[in-house]
Amino acid sequence: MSNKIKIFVQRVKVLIQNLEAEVLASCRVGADVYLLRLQAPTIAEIARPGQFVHVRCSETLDPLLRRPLSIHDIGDGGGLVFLYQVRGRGTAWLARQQAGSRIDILGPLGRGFTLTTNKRIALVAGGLGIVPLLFIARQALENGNQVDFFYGARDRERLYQRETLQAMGVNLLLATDDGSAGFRGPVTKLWEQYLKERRYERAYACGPREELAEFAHLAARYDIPAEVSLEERMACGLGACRGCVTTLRDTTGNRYYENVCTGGPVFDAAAVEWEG
Amino acid sequence: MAADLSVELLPGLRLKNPVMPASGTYECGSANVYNPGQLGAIVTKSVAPVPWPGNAPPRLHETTGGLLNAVGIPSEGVVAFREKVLPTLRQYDTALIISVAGETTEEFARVIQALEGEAGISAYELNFSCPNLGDGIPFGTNPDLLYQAVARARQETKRPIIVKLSPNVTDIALMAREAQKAGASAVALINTLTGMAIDVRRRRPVLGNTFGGLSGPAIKPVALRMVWEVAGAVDLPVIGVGGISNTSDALEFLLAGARAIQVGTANFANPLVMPQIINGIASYLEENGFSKITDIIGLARKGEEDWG
Amino acid sequence: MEQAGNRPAVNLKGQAGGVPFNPHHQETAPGVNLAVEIAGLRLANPVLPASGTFGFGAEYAPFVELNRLGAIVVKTITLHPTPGNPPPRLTETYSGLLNSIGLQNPGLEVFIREKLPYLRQFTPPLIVNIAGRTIGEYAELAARLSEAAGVDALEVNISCPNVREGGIVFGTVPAMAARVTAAVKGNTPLPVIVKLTPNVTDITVVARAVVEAGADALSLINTLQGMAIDIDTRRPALASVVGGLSGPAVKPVALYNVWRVARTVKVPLIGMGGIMTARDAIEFLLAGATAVAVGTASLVNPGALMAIIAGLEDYLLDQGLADIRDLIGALEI
Amino acid sequence: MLMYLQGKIVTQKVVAPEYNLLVIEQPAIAKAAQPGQFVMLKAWERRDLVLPRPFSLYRILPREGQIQILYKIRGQGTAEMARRGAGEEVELIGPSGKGITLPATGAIALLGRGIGAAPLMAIAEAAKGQGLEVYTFLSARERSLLLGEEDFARYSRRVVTSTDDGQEGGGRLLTDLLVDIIEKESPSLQRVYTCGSRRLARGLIPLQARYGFIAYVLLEEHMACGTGACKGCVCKVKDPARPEGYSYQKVCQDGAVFPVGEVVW
Repeated sequence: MSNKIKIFVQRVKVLIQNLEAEVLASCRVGADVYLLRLQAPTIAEIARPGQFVHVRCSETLDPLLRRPLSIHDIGDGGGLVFLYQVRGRGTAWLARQQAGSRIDILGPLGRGFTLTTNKRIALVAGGLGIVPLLFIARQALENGNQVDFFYGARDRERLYQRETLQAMGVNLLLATDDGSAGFRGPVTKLWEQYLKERRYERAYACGPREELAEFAHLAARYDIPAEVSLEERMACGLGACRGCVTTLRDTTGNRYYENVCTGGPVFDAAAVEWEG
Repeated sequence: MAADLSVELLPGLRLKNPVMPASGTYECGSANVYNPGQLGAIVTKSVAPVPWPGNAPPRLHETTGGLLNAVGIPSEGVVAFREKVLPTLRQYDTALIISVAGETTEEFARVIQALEGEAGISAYELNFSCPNLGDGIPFGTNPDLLYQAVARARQETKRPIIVKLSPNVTDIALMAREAQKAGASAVALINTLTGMAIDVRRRRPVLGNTFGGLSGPAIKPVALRMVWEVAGAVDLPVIGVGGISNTSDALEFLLAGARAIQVGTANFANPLVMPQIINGIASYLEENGFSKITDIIGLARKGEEDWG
Repeated sequence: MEQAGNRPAVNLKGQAGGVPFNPHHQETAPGVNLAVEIAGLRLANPVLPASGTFGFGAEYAPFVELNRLGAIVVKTITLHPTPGNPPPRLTETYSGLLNSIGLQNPGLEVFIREKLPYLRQFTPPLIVNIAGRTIGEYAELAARLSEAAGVDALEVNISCPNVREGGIVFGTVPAMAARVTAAVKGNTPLPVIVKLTPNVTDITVVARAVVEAGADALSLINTLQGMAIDIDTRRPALASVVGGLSGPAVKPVALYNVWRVARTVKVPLIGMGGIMTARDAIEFLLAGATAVAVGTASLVNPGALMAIIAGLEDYLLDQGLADIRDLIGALEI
Repeated sequence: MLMYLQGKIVTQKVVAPEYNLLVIEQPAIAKAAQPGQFVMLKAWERRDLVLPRPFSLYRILPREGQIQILYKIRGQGTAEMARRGAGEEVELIGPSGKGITLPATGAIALLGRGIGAAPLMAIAEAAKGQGLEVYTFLSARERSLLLGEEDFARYSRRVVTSTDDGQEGGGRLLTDLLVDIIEKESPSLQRVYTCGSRRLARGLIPLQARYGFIAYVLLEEHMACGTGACKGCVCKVKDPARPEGYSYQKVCQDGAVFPVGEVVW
């Protein structure tokens, strides 16, 4: 019937795992913002900054799909830390889970940030864009980098995890829209001031799309290799359904769609089509 | 200032708000929780020419996110309806839409004839799409038969005729155009999608009628798509119905171009849902700076031509 | 990989199956037959992935033992690379998923060169889903895939609009559906499965037309056309406005269509539409499907296919049945 | 009159494997409800479970402002209910249905199979309160599933039990046990109420004329609205006025109590 050719393929080490992780702690840190710590040592061990975990936010068929959450930090003893905002019914369910409950997670997924060693780097976070950047900050410091962490939000209350960042030893530079903390204005404006004086080996950003576009624009102008972490609605998280694409541009300027879940969520800022 | 919720559904028929029950899902005063006069309109259960018993039980089955029913339009018949039910319905201070059912073109005409002498009827809604009669392919899915039945009903009355469309068709816009050509004043869509469930233990269909009509939140995306299509294809007022369970759902239909909406299955889960939606729409308008509901009808279509 | 605090998470309440995922699941229990035959293909069990939700297989390899599937069904392949629709392409609805991917795929050449060698190593039959913009494209896809080693059957996606005929969807017009089927059939010795759309007045008319044109089997249903609007932006939630609805929401509609088509044509059917559990799968078998395809469930639970296979086995054992074929079309009215 | 109200869970306890007793504080419904009536209850926000579920009233406590529901965990809705605890809110529509009318004097018998015992408790309590004699007959698969036996004993002159495994009552049919009691004790039996088994209800039909009582069955059906709007929950009831000889009556509105002789079995 079929003339299958048996090819010997070396079994790739299975990295993506689907497991039930115990909630170690869950607490509210802002109006609708929660900090969640899960016990998932096998994922924590291999997770890289910029990667995400696909979380089942229900025990039933409602809501149906998983929700992607970027990894915020790796805690002691295999803890996996998330910072998220309640936006809908899925995240509302998640916020109701307390220490001891178990959550179905799938990960680590996606392409993480490109790391450097012993360099000066800039991290630019807008609002909850802090989520993946705290993790890379920790890793970057361990790798001997100097980290300028530019962090902007609407107001002082929305600058989450300031103490954690400070304790880590980053050079924390704040911006708020209302001037209640640090520079008054967009975080990209603040970064631009530093760009004029400092040379960064690499820059990384996460935040609202307009801010990322501006970040990419500045990085290009100052000729800094830069990466951004994007968000998109996802179904499978594994690259099978092609639901979560974003528009990229290749070196010849051709536009194409790439999966955010497997091709990203971290992309070269210069490759992202910001207009589309 | 409170936003103006009133809509002119049809020339000469202004509703105080765009929210009404879907036929067969609401009994005035049964769960005596509010005055039906608050609603934009009252829509009756379907009235048949003669008493109909309806289908054999079981008639209901809950599916994931939906309700499958094969009730089969039980009716006391138009004469009993006229004598016993209509006088109470007329008392409420709102529009009254009589849903009309029949198995043939003449049967629709007969029900309308029997009601023409009665005062207080704002419009007729023709229910062609009950999927539970016959072999599952109701005659409302055939464009020619639909045309004939509407045209025949049109001869009987000067009152507005709303045609309720079945979603179980290849091209619902075509059906809406046929209804319009035949003299319909408005279309309401969608009726239920035909579906089925099986009891795997007994290895039998769950419903006494084998298959039935699917309603509820599960079908909302299909209903919205069809409302969008029809509102873009015909120049007739569209009443949106299908899985509307809350304010947000209702707003989607209005934004897609529906001039009014009907709430069905959600009444079973929450008898207060219709007044809640009326209040919810008012809040949405105020919060988003709209002074009247007509400002948001069809608003999601803005720039439609650019989407290709 | 199992450590304190971590255990596999397939067995969720009310969810697929009831066995923890074990990629080295034992063979079918002795004395129970799960094998079925479709258009000359022997399937070790009646459970397949639905095209489009399973990528090219490799994506699910960590969670699904591909050799344990009834067959492998890959994403739709078009003659040329297809970029797909602009994002957003997905939105969740009540108990459903609305998608508008636009058949994104790398095209026939890349599929044969890069995806097929990987897929060839697995024992279950490989079913390749194809779509064309013209009848000629369907014919060419059929011919070229028939020459490629390792392809065991073609599934013809007739739910895409024909560009030349002003966007009319092939699958909604019986005569066009038949012409596509005949063109594929005339260009391949492989079994041809035609996938039907539910967005028609009478699916049995289309079913009959494609069977008369030579279809060896039918699969149904494809997605229902649906839409969602974001009330905050007041714009359609999907960039392409209309998308396909799948998931548990559509199951009753899918089951009804399978039941009707099973009573109309004699060819075997692959039933699909909202199957989340083994119980759901059994409903489709009872309605007359010879096999079932699982789509959205895999997006929710990547081990769903495995759980459903195990659940079918449990059902047979529990009911004292020896052969799954005894369930096919066994509905008593 | 039907009401749509929130109720607060006072307690919930497991009374047998898969059987729970739910105590809900809802004074208005507790005040208005009659034995044999039921409520529609919804205890979840999930959108995949669309409908509320009907439950008969096990006990009606107007003074405490409480109702009690004895239920079996059968599906996803009841499984959700079982997860709710004290202090949580539920949505209630009710009291629904016609309820029963007790005779002025004499005796009544209650025949409950399994969870069918649930609505009979409220009847037993009301009957005892009116000074009627109550004879209760309970059957189940096994001993542990004979629900509310002790409570029934408080309101009943006698409680007779039977289990399928023969450990109680020799596994005999409740109708046979009823006949035994009638023959032996000749109570002035006016009414018999039964719930939980169609066979049991049918078995009462021939006994009515022989022993001079009227038997009523409390029917269970899948319901959507519980208010009479959807016409989904019907049963066939004899109707000489119709050419078919029957008509469909709504269990939720015209029932859930029907004379056994009028139901088309």
